[in-house]
Amino acid sequence: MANQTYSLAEDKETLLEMYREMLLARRVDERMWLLNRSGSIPFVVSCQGQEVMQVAAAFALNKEEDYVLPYYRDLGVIIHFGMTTRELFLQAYAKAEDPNSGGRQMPGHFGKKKSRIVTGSSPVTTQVPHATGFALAAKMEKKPTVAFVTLGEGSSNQGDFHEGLNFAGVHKLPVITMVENNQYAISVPVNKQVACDNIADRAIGYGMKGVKVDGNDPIAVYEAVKDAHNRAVNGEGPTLIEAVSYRLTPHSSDDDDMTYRTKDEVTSEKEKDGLEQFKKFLFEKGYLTEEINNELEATIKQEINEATDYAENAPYAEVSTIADHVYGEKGDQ
Amino acid sequence: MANQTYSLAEDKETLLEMYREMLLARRVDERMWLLNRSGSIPFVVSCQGQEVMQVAAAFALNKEEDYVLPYYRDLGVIIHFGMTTRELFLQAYAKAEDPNSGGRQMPGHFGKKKSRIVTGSSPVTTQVPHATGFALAAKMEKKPTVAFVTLGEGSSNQGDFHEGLNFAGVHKLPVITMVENNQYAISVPVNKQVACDNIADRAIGYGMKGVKVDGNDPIAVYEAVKDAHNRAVNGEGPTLIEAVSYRLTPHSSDDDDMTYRTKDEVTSEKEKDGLEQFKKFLFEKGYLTEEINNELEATIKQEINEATDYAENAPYAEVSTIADHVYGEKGDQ
Amino acid sequence: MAVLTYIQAVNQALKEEMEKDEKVFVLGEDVGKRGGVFLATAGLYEQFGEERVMDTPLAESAIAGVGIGAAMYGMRPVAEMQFADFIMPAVNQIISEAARIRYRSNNDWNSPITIRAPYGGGVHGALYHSQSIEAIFANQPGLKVVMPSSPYDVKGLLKAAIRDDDPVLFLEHKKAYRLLKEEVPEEDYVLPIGKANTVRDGDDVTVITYGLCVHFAKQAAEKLEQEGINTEILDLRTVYPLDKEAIIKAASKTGKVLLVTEDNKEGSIIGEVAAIISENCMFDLDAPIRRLAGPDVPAMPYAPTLEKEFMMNPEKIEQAIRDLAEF
Amino acid sequence: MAVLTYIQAVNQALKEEMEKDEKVFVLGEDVGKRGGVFLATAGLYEQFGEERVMDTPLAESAIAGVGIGAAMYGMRPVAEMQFADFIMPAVNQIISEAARIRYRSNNDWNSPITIRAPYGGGVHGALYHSQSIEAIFANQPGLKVVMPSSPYDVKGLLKAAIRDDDPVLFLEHKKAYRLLKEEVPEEDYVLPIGKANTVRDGDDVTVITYGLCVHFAKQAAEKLEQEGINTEILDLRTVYPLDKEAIIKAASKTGKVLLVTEDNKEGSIIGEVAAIISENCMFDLDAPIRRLAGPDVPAMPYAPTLEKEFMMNPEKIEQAIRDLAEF
Ligand SMILES: Cc1ncc(C[n+]2csc(CCOP(=O)(O)OP(=O)(O)O)c2C)c(N)n1
Ligand SMILES: Cc1ncc(C[n+]2csc(CCOP(=O)(O)OP(=O)(O)O)c2C)c(N)n1
Ligand SMILES: [Mg+2]
Ligand SMILES: [Mg+2]
Repeated sequence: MANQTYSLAEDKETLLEMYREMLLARRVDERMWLLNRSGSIPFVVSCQGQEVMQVAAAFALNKEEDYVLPYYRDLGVIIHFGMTTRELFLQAYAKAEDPNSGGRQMPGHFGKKKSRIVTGSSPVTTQVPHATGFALAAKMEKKPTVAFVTLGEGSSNQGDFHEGLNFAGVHKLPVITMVENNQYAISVPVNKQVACDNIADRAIGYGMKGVKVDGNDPIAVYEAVKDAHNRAVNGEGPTLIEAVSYRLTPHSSDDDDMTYRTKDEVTSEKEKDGLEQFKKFLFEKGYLTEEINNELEATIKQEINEATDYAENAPYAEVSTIADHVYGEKGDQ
Repeated sequence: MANQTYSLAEDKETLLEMYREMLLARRVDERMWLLNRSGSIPFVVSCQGQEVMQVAAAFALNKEEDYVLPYYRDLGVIIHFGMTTRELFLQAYAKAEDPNSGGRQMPGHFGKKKSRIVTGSSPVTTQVPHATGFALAAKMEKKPTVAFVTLGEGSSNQGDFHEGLNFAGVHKLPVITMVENNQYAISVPVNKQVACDNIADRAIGYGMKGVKVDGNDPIAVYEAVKDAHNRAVNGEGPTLIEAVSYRLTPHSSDDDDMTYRTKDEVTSEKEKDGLEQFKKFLFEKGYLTEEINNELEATIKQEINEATDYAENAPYAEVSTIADHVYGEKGDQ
Repeated sequence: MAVLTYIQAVNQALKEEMEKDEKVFVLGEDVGKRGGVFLATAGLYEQFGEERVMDTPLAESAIAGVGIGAAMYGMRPVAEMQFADFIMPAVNQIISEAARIRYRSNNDWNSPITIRAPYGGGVHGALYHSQSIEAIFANQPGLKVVMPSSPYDVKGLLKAAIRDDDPVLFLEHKKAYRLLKEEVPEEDYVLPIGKANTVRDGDDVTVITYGLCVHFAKQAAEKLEQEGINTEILDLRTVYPLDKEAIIKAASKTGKVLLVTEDNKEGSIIGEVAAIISENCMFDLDAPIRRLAGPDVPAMPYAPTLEKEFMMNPEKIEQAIRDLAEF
Repeated sequence: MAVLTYIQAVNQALKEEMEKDEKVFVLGEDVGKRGGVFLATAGLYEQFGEERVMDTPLAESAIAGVGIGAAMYGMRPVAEMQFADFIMPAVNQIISEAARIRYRSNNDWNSPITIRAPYGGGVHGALYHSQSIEAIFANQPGLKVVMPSSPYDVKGLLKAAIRDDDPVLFLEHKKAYRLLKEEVPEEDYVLPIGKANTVRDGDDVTVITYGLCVHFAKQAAEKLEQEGINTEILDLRTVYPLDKEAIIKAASKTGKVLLVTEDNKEGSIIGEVAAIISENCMFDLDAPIRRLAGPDVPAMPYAPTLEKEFMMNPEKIEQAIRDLAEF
């Protein structure tokens, strides 16, 4: 853990809340794999290995003013912004009550206006220009709003990354783009996705600040995002942040990662798991004890059990609703 | 003129041939404006202000092995690669004999397989991934071929620029991308197109070498391209070159640049005209004399007169050919 | 009432909507000082300033994508594609995003963006400045595609598009910009998106078309009237989703249907119009449905001879109507 | 003859063409070690090496655009779009470039690229892993769009596509990948692009369809045979440009036409099929043309109930044929 002067390292309450959200994300994700393997849900795409950067980044944002445009792994981001455990299982089970899409989209396609989470799709990187658009609108409306958008390192090769960041740079817009570099794009390692040493090196081409951080270090991530947030609200423009960790699971429940990487590689990376490191750090600091941790685990487990039961028993959308909301009607926004 | 150790500065023959091609490009372009203003041709898009970088770059390439993927202003590039003056007027007049498109495309949409000039379209920047494809194919075929592609600075904001250069970087392909920075994209000045100080700064994001040169300095441009060419054929991968000059004409014959820039700005930029500078340099060097120059101008004028007459009197494509070559037929390639 | 050209009607609709609602703003290439390459936004930069009349970097996917983001936030962006031909890099943002945002979020989010683009030929634009692109988009639920045929319609439909809570692709025929003039009311009015418009009554032959071809069809119909052939003309106005009722009614009325488009024939939107008719009122027809369209070549060539051969015109339509009348 | 699944036929065609012609190479996302997310390229990386089975960066416009460049050079690239839904960023390269290169250069250049993409639903893929995308492209002269309905057709048509001197968009139904199996000859053969195929003879009702729906139509036809209803089935095979002759012949034969697609109804390619029939053999029809298609919603939802409601199936087709037979 990089040694820090900033008080967050001393802020027990915040650190413990961060840990709780990371742990919740991890446990929710693990449960979904169980449900998938037991045949209850057809698909899961994971946050495992990225919870630390996601939650730490979200903590540096303003839940009342900012908008987040997450990608499919961002359980940590959306949990912090207000997606409930129950809602997460409702979307996993594709039930009518799911606030993300009413069961219309696959799991991992988040969106909930009430929580300032912008609806996302499957084609990667389309959210990057959207984030620029939110930032542009906020600037026009003179709001202290920042748009926070995430994507994977492979997705940073899409044209929309280039076009969206360039637009934000030219107009000095309050956008924070965080590339979650987990070192794989499905089977393709980062060195076959990009030839640059750092994704953050792309920032200079857009006239914006680029920062690379250890994604397993919550304090480093928090401070990088906080700094970017300050500059954004002060009209100093956008920032590109690259947070590096490792994808601990296969790409999704449809993937077999042993066809392109070794068990040894994965095991040795597991040892660097940011969540475990953070837990150790909290123990060392004396902020976390076995007792608190067990209690935390127990509460989370119960929360997940209840959410699973609720979602499992919730109804699907009526077949008669299939044609609803193609276009707006009187009374919609 | 940056003082140079490289012998090109002493290579009278080559320098004079370069000058001839630059002058030819300029005079052809000027004639097209006359023809447009007198109503003989509906459209012209200009090379004026960019002939120096275009011809100098083309001289650093290998006409027998390389492919060029020019954009609409590249008269200098294609003249060097073998587009004749007659062919240039045939395309301006959209006559059947035009090798670029048989009169199907607007002027400035170059292509001639025999001269290794790859067909181009109007949507900007699509040629960048094509160049990467030519380089990939050449590498697979173990040919010493380099793909040379050009575009404007505004066009460097298209997604295809990002995707094409990244692909070339990852696979270390023999591509040279030269951004002809003439400081305007129609009415939009470069500072509203990009927030970076140099387009060349984008190279690092693709793990390739980036070079910025004075586009009015033929020796500097020649050496930058030559160096990139050497590295390309030695398997050292792609290069991004930014060559800076100024667009001396309106964007095209349909544009009125006085709606967005001042006469003073244009006049003061005209004084830096690379062609004039190069001419002065050649006079100083004693390579060029009034006599040689007048003779050159006279020959070019006659060549242009003949080409204009020929093209003007040449037939349009038969109406019956409109549906030809939508798809290939037996006997085509 | 003042006489406005088609492009002046575009300009006036934008001006009035921007005055009326400060959430409306324009973004695109050269829309600022330059006023747009066709002057659609002339004077707006001076009146509303740089922030609401925004020159963007040269990147269509960003023009659409940034607009979609601003629209989701609550703004009313009007994005300009300099030429319809250059909308291609933005297809992913328009189809995958704008058209699906409301449906995929189960009505939680929406994206009220208007995307304007000049389409069509007859202006020496060659392959890439002449294309009809509606067929690419006229199969995407969630999107609306509007193609006005006159200055009056432009003003009323563009205002409706900007106020629409869903994404609208607004395609303006660039040859119509200066060719078409008519009286346009000063006052504010909107025309309904999704409804076709009968622009001429007749009982011999029904012509169903849209955009500039409506003008050509009218010219043809006037000439034929002297021969005693009375032509009904239905202007689709919105080419997606189509006004099925109006199409069925117009086709049934005369029993002889001519469908006209400037687009290539195969796969054009008039194929869908023919399908609707053949499903719903085939037995009311006295002649096979006739389609008049451009040849199936990529787009119109630059050479004037070839361009003329490709383009729709009143003579081609007149002949086709006569043939049908005599059937 | 070995029994192959639809995906095995794809794999075998690729393998044989790569063995036969070293200018053929594959590029796309995860096509290398991973063998493609559907295993279309399984074993090819091991057999032909990294250079000819190339994992590209995650960028579809580059996959298409680099492929087009290589094709212009003289190679025979086979580009894979991981899902048809993700072809959208490549639309500019496919439509503005691949489809126009031969025409715009007056036959000086051509671009023999094959672009493979898995389309279609019924696999819990939801809005963005289930779409039918053919309508977006089936209006672009210069491009060919092929949609095989069986393992036998896959092998013969994919080989033909790779050898074709023009760009071919090759759309494979991802639900068919493992669902459809049949005997496929070991030896080399090609099937003609641009020609439809009569897969069943009958004289009561004609079904015209393509892709996976051909399989559903066959199942429906077999059941109906027991009721004494004989169904003619025409498999379009190539949906652009269409085989007009075959369509006219098949429609005229029975006089009762059912057009089937999994795509949304309005703007789908069966609209063009209906238009061809209504122009050319309307008076041979004994019943209105009937179209059976998906609902006009952006794409199929994830919830199994809604997905089932959207998807085409044999029961829907059976009912529609019966209705027509009884008309
Ligand atoms: C435009 C597009 N192309 C392809 C895909 C299929 N796909 C889904 S995730 C993925 C890999 C993404 O890798 P990365 O950006 O590194 O994110 P990660 O999954 O590693 O977090 C691919 C190719 C897609 N969703 N969108
Ligand atoms: C994709 C696309 N969008 C818009 C246009 C219209 N257009 C033609 S040239 C041009 C400006 C290009 O500027 P730049 O790249 O700097 O090249 P320059 O003309 O200055 O040499 C524009 C916007 C186009 N041709 N293609
Ligand atoms: Mg990744
Ligand atoms: Mg420029």
